[in-house]
Amino acid sequence: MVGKTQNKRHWSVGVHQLFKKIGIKQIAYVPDGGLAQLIKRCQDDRSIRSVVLTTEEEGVAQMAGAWLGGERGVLLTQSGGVGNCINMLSMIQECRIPLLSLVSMRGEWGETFPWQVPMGQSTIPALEAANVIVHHVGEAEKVLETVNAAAKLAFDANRAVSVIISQRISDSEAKG
Amino acid sequence: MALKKKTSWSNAVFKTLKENNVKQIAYVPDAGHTSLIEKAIDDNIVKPISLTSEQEGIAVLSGAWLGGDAGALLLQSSGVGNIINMLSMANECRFPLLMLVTMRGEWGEFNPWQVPMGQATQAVLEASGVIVHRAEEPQDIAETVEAAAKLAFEAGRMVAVLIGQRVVGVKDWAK
Amino acid sequence: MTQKLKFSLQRRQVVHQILENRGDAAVVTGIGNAVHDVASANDDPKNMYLAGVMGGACMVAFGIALAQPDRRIIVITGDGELLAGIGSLATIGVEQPENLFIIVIDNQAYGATGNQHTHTGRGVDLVGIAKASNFKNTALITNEKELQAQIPNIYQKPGPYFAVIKVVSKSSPRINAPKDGTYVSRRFRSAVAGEDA
Amino acid sequence: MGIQPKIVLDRRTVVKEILKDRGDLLLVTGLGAPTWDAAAVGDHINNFYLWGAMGGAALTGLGLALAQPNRRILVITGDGEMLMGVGGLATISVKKPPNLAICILDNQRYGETGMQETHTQHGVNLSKMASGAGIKNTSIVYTKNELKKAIPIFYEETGPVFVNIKVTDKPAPMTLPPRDGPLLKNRFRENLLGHI
Repeated sequence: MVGKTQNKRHWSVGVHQLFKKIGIKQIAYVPDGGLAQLIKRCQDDRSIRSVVLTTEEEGVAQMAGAWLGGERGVLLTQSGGVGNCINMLSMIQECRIPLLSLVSMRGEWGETFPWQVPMGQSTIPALEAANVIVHHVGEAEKVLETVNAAAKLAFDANRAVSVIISQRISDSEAKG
Repeated sequence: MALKKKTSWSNAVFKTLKENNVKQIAYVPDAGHTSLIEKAIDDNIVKPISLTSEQEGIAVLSGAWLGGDAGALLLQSSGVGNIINMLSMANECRFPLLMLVTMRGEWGEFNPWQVPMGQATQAVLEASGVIVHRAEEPQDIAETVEAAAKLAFEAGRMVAVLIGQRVVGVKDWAK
Repeated sequence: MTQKLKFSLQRRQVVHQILENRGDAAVVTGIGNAVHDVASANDDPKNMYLAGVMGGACMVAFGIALAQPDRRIIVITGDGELLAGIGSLATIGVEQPENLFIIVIDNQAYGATGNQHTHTGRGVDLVGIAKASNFKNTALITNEKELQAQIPNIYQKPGPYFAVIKVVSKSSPRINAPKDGTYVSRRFRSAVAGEDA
Repeated sequence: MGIQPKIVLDRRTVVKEILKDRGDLLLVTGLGAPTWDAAAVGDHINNFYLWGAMGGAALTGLGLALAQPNRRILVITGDGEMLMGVGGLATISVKKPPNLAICILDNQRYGETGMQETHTQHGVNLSKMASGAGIKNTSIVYTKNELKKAIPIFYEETGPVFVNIKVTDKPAPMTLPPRDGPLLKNRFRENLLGHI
């Protein structure tokens, strides 16, 4: 299902290196095709604890706990999962806890599954309504710098920031 | 203090729900909806469904509609943040959906933690394609629910009635 | 169908007893009564009060447990809060954090919203769900003797641990716990992770 | 943890067996492979496929069961889908719909996203979770023989019933039923109710 399996030039290489450089110790995710390569790199890295969730809101809570305990983490989710997080994000906003999330989009560029479209189209407005700063990236060569900027905004300026990775460049083929 | 107001509007709202043939009422217990929930439990025809999380309610009411029952979901504004992904099913299939949302995090709120979600409620619903009506006066609630029920069940739309915290009068209650 | 069992334990006393000799343990509370139960024992900087979200207490504590592997992290929450995020138990059961201890104060009602019955009063067995979620260390506590027998497990044995304590369905007076999230979160982080974290 | 019996059942064969004599059963399927499994048996007007809404299949079944007390409702879904809405088991157990049956095709994997392991691969037991949630009639199926015994449970025993069927992670070819939501909804309701 992943067309470009473990491509060494894939953007996930640089993002994983960045995670290490900025001291990411926990990642949490519901498995997702769009971020499969990044997840795999993090799983193979013994310095990062990878946690599989039953639903994405658990990951928001876990990241809050990571920060409370003095560690940095990243939540990896598909756009559909964003719709499961909105209430839990109120804790992030209320406590002004840094939250970095990477969201792989469905329901936009070239989508062939109608059921993905409603949530895909409401992902960004829903995040913004929940006071999350959104960076959208549609070109592979810009993913790294965008995640880097988002990480600074999150961990140094104490904000909730989502990097939205367009379906155009995520790993998931438009299935159908 | 708020108790009397609450009872009077919930009587009228329950009557409206019945008149619109609502058969399933799903809810996560909430102080603002207490009286409506009790009426749903006591009614011989309405099937009350107590949920662990609000998103379950969207799925239940989708199934209800498939089976020929109209339904309503009673929730608090914070619960709106739990249903966003599940709403995509109602949106995609164009299921009618009627939600009565008691607001927190606005008028006279004392718990800061309720404010972010309360302030985001309407925007998040609208981002998900839900038509939002607000009711700020007790005497407007039943009429608004009536209009929302028509829009939901007759015109096949997702509609939320936000019942203002001013009406719900949350101050006397525990958080 | 609704169980009408009489329990004698008082929620506040129970929480005070558990936290009496907490040492350097950190505590995460669920919404509602749990906040007041914990705050009334002592407003310790190592308390994180989740005063306004349902279903997140266990996973917040889990994140802390990973970040602070040498410290015991105790969750004190209610049955309704736990149920709203019950899938977390499966996630934690898979991850097996040895320093995480979950204590559910179960009065079988949503205390915060008018004491409607939760599912636990109607046949839902939280301990059974925890066991099914791969928790090896679980307990159902219904009286003083069982409580006394279980408290050492929270402080002396490895987790993950899960206990349900059945208490009388009665709210206790509210305590003015700090409710500003930016304050409690930063106070907690300094106390638990140090000023430099 | 104890030694788990070997997983031998093939999901397609299982679903075919279950639906062989379906009568007037109403079927709800969870997203992904269960939807394709049901479609592979043959698209049916009494099928409602969820193509999204992960975590919602069993509860959709509950709403349908309450609306149609004289019909038998079967939900077929996957372990990952069920885990995402697992609190729904408590909601269903409290409601006790006598006509609702839930069947989990548990391959211990997230099939749609690259076959990553789910929690059921690591000691989480969904049928015990269901029984912890208060559902009295739960079972787990590993063998053909057990499957044979389980099929009447779906159709005849007082619900809610919950059967966790362990299936291999061998992928089956995609067989896609209609996915247009309004179409699925309208044909299901029209057939069931005589109107849309």
